[in-house]
Amino acid sequence: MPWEVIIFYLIAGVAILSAGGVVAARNPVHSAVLLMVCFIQIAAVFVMLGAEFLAVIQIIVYTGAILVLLLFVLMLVDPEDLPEFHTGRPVQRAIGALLGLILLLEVAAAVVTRTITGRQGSATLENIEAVGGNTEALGRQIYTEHLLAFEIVSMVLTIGILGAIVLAMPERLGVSGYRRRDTISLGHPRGTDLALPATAGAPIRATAGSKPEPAGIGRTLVMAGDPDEQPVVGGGRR
Amino acid sequence: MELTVDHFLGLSAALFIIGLMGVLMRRNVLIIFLCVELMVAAVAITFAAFARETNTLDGQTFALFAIAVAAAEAAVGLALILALSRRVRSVDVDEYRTLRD
Amino acid sequence: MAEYLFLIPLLPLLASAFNLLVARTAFPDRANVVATLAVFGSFLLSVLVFREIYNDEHALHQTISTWIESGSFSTSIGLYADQLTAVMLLMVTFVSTLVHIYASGYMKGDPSFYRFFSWLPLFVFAMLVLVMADNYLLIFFGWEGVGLCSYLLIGFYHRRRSAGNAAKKAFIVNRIGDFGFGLGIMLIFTTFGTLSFAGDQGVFHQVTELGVSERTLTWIALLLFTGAIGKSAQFPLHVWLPDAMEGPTPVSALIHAATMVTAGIYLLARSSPILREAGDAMMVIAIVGAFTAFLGASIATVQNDIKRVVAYSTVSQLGYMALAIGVGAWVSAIFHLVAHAFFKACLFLGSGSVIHGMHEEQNIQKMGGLRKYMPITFWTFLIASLANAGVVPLAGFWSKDEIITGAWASNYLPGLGNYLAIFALITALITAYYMFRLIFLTFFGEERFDHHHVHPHESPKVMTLPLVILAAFAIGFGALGFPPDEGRFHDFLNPVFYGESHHDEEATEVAGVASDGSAVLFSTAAEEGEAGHGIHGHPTITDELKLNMGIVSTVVALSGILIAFLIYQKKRVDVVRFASEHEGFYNFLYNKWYFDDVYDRYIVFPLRRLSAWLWQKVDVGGIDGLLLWIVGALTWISGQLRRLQTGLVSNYALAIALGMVVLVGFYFAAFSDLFR
Amino acid sequence: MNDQPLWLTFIFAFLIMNVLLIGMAYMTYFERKMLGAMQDRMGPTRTGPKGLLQPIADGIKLLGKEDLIPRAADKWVFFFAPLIVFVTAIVGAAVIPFGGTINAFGRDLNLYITDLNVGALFVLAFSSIGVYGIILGAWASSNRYSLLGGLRAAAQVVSYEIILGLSLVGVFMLAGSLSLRDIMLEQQTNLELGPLTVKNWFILSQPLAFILFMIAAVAETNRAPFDLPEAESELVSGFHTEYSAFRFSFYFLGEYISMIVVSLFAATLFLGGPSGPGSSDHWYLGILYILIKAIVFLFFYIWLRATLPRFRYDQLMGLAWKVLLPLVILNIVVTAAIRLASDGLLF
Repeated sequence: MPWEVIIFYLIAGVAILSAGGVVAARNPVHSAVLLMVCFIQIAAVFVMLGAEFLAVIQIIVYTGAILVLLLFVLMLVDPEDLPEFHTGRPVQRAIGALLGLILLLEVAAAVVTRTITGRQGSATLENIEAVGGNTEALGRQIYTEHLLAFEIVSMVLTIGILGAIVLAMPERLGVSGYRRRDTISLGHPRGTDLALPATAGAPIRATAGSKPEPAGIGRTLVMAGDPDEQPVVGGGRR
Repeated sequence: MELTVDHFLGLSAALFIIGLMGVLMRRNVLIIFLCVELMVAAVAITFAAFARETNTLDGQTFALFAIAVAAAEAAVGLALILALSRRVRSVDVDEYRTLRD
Repeated sequence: MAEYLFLIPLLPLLASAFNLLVARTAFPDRANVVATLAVFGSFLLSVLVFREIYNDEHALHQTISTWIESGSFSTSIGLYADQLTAVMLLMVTFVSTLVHIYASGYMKGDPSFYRFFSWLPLFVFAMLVLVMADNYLLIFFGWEGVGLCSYLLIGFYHRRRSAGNAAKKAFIVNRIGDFGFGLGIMLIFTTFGTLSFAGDQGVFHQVTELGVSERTLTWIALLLFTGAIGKSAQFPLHVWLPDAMEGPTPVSALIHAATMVTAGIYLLARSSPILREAGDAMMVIAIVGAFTAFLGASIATVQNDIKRVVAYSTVSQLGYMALAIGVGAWVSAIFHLVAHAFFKACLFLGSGSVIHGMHEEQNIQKMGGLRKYMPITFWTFLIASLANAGVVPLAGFWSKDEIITGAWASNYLPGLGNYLAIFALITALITAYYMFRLIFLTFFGEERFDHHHVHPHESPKVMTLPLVILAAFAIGFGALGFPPDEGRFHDFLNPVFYGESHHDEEATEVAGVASDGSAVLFSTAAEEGEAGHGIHGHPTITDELKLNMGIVSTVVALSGILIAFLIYQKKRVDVVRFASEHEGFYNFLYNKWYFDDVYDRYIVFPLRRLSAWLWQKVDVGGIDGLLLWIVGALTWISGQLRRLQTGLVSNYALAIALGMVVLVGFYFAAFSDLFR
Repeated sequence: MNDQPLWLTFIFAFLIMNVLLIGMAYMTYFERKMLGAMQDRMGPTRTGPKGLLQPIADGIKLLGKEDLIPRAADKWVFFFAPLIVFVTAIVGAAVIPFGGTINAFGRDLNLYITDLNVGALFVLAFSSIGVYGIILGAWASSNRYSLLGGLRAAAQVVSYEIILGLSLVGVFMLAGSLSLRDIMLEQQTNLELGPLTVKNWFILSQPLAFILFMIAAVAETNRAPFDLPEAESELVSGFHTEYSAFRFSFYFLGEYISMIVVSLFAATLFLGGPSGPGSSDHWYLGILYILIKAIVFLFFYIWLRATLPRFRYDQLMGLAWKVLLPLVILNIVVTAAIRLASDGLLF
């Protein structure tokens, strides 16, 4: 077995395992980390396919931007609201798994039985090397044949940015005199009185020292009064 | 045994279907989002694989555009999730039922 | 000149558009100037056209553009002017100019002055298109155009309910005729593959050269005659014309006496090559025409509305024209048409002048002795009446006499021609009688109007001038037709109908009638002598017959006048008592032979019942019910489908995935080799 | 291009890594000495002559301390987060060229580990992965201050990475390549400036890009005045509050190594890398030059730290999005226009 096949199987194995982990992990942050691993493997696959530029872009965009943003959002939302993997909807999950399996079979059959038709292009490795590498060749391709698509993608990105800003803006921020509270600081939503759990209605005016830690709960941060009555932050166990 | 395109297609299919199952089986909207991204990336592998097989760069171009569009989608999607979780105070997709009827 | 033909209809159209768009706000009280000038311009151009045709005997033809092109069907907008067109052009534009001048005075002060002078040139435009068209579709365009303008102008006083009803009646009755005309056009197209009648590929050329089955031609002729029945107010569609008198009097003069109603006669004359081959259709036309003439005249004897009398007279005279067409006296028909245009326009304008002078009074029973109040009106009216009655040597005599002679000489069936001629003579008697009944009641005798409220006066010069001119033509026009059948008018028009030129044997390719074919027909007909004429050729008429007929008809006309004189001037008969003694007969005539009642009862009423039934049962019950049922079903189905929308994103995702699986599976089943 | 045997590359990579580690160690010494000088004090003096052994003592101390893990921490993530920072920082050095191919010991030797045709982006890619170390470590600590530090790091890095990447676009356009070696070689050509003939260093043609790059690089490495993720006065110690002993040292290493790598990167991109008087004849002079240039940048880092107060958070983000981003796009547009004009494609 040649080296590259072994390497491919290594990469593919890690990718599939980490992808499975993404689905199976209970903690969304673990999912995100595993997805990062998976994406790096995919980047490696791109390198094996001779698409170095794609690989780097995959890392910069997916891993460096999208996933970071996702982690960011993940840390902004209430970790206690994260639903359990094993709760509810058994029928839905069974059907999902079944559909996945059927589709896997179908696609496997497609891959096995497929034949490629159509003309071979001219972008062989030698030709690509001649114009100065993958990046250069891809650039020529994009800025000549696919220029319109490229411009459209740029429009899509611009609109996406605007949409994201509008959507993520606190609803009352546009109103003059509105004090900004739900932002990233000590006053982020986990820390404001808006985010108090319903059970915490009674004022817990206790200090860290006077409140005994319940058994089985890790380091609990209990601060005096508002806005820090939320005991667990970050990756702590519940 | 040689490294053929079928290997890459198989990997792509596997990742895609794992992502699909994640979308179908998980309830956390963030994980669903992650799985969607995984599916997009898996499709990008297919594009790149076919690009190599047919000696064209169109597949890579498509993959590039797919990544770009996925970035836009991620921005909007995450903003949506943020707005939703701010309103519903949950990331459970089953809680987002305002689309019903 | 051919390249300027388009200007003739264009000028009135521009005037109409100008009045509608500009004059309406800029100078609504001076709209008549633009319209009159434009129509007068058309008249001058028509004179030029006439002169050129008179000198050259060549038809003028101008193709402006392609109108419709669809498959093998192709129609152009083309203008065509031969001798017949030239005569019509002159007549139409001349009378129109006079009516415009007259209306400038008559309509003065009307709040919708500009509107009147927008529709009137528009009518002239449509009429000119009608007479100048080089194909049947364009004729139809003009045909509908004059119909529309007629509708607009009859209903000019649209606040008056009767005017609106009259307009609708005219429009709807005309539509029946137009339907036949439309069918005729279609039949022409399917038969000949073209609608253009002029030129080497034209309809007439095909008729004379190639020969088409007589049966088809008969149908075409009858369908075209259906159109003429509607437009020219022949029995049984004559009912609209008297009602059309609701419009302003100049409109009646122009549209419902001189021009539009003659469009049907023009159409028949224009289609003479078809009609000549159409056999029995000609007979039908002749009979219908004779009957219409008698019908109109009989009703006119008892009417009391001055305009109505004239209107029924018009119906009657149109019947004469149709009779002339039917017996193959083409030139006589056109001759009578033009002569009639002059004296009937004069009559209408004169009655308008009377009405104007009598403060909108139209009932002749409330007039009398007007002679001394409005002398010009009286004299012109008298002259026109004499012409209408057919008294020597006025225009009406010559034209009518020719028609009667032609009818006598025709022989479709043994003796029918003679019967038709006698019938026409009786009608002439009645005509003379009712015309002079009108004269005596209006201008002679005691003054029956209310002197306190009505002060009869002569109309202004702008109104009397056209009267004088028209009266002059009513006197002098007959000279063109002397001697009968061989006058200058006949010389000029004969090439159109008989393909024979008195000036030049070469110049006979007019109106699509090839010289040789018709010439042969004509010559054979001529060689056959007195017996061998008929529908296929110009009836051969001896001078002796002409003289006899002239004497007879003169005697008849004078007798009619005498009867009227005895009854209404000398009071030898008590008309009131006579009417009450013959009440049934009187009412029969007074109520116009009960045509309107019969139509109301047996056509309009059942149609209304049917419409109501369709509305209540079919539309509300059937169609709406079906729709409501569909709506209900859809609502129910939607209600069921609504349950699919759980609002759970996962379910939607599941559906998408299911669709994906099914699609891929379908691909395998349908397109791949996996299962083969 | 790269025809030398793999083991030689391994040896070279090993050398580079050790140089980086030692350089990092003495970077701390350098920093403390400089800070001391600027603040009119001595800095480390006790350990070894002039305190030269101080970094080694520190290292031994850190390795010897107790490895504390909070009970509430997410252990696996807590373990791996510092490694991510360290590894990604070091990997960036793989594409930095220290010179061309030389002939020594009877062989052709490449003075770079690898020459990727996307080398510059490779550095950016790995620096963007580096932020995971911070954000995950912060999250795994289960500490509010750490989490806030992590969030700040995430936002800051994502924002400034855009500036960093875009500021290089002008350089890419001028060099016509993403390969760092090509960029280096491009800067060894001569540039005619009237009577003056200078090396075509991109700092001359891209001054604005250079300034922007420096600002973004400081933010990217979380150094003062952009060190909000670890702002002592607000967040105790930010994302590594809960870290101690050798796990903390990985963060420490990572930060300083990334500083060194970024400095080398900047020297390569803007200051001609190893180019300098006589460097085309003597390869060791080239290495010397690039190290000197990097040290200049490192001094600049320390200088900034000693001089400037920390930004407020909204100022930091505002600077990135409202000032730097328009400037960097302007730079791209102007560069592209000039490039097109010089090719005669504009107007």
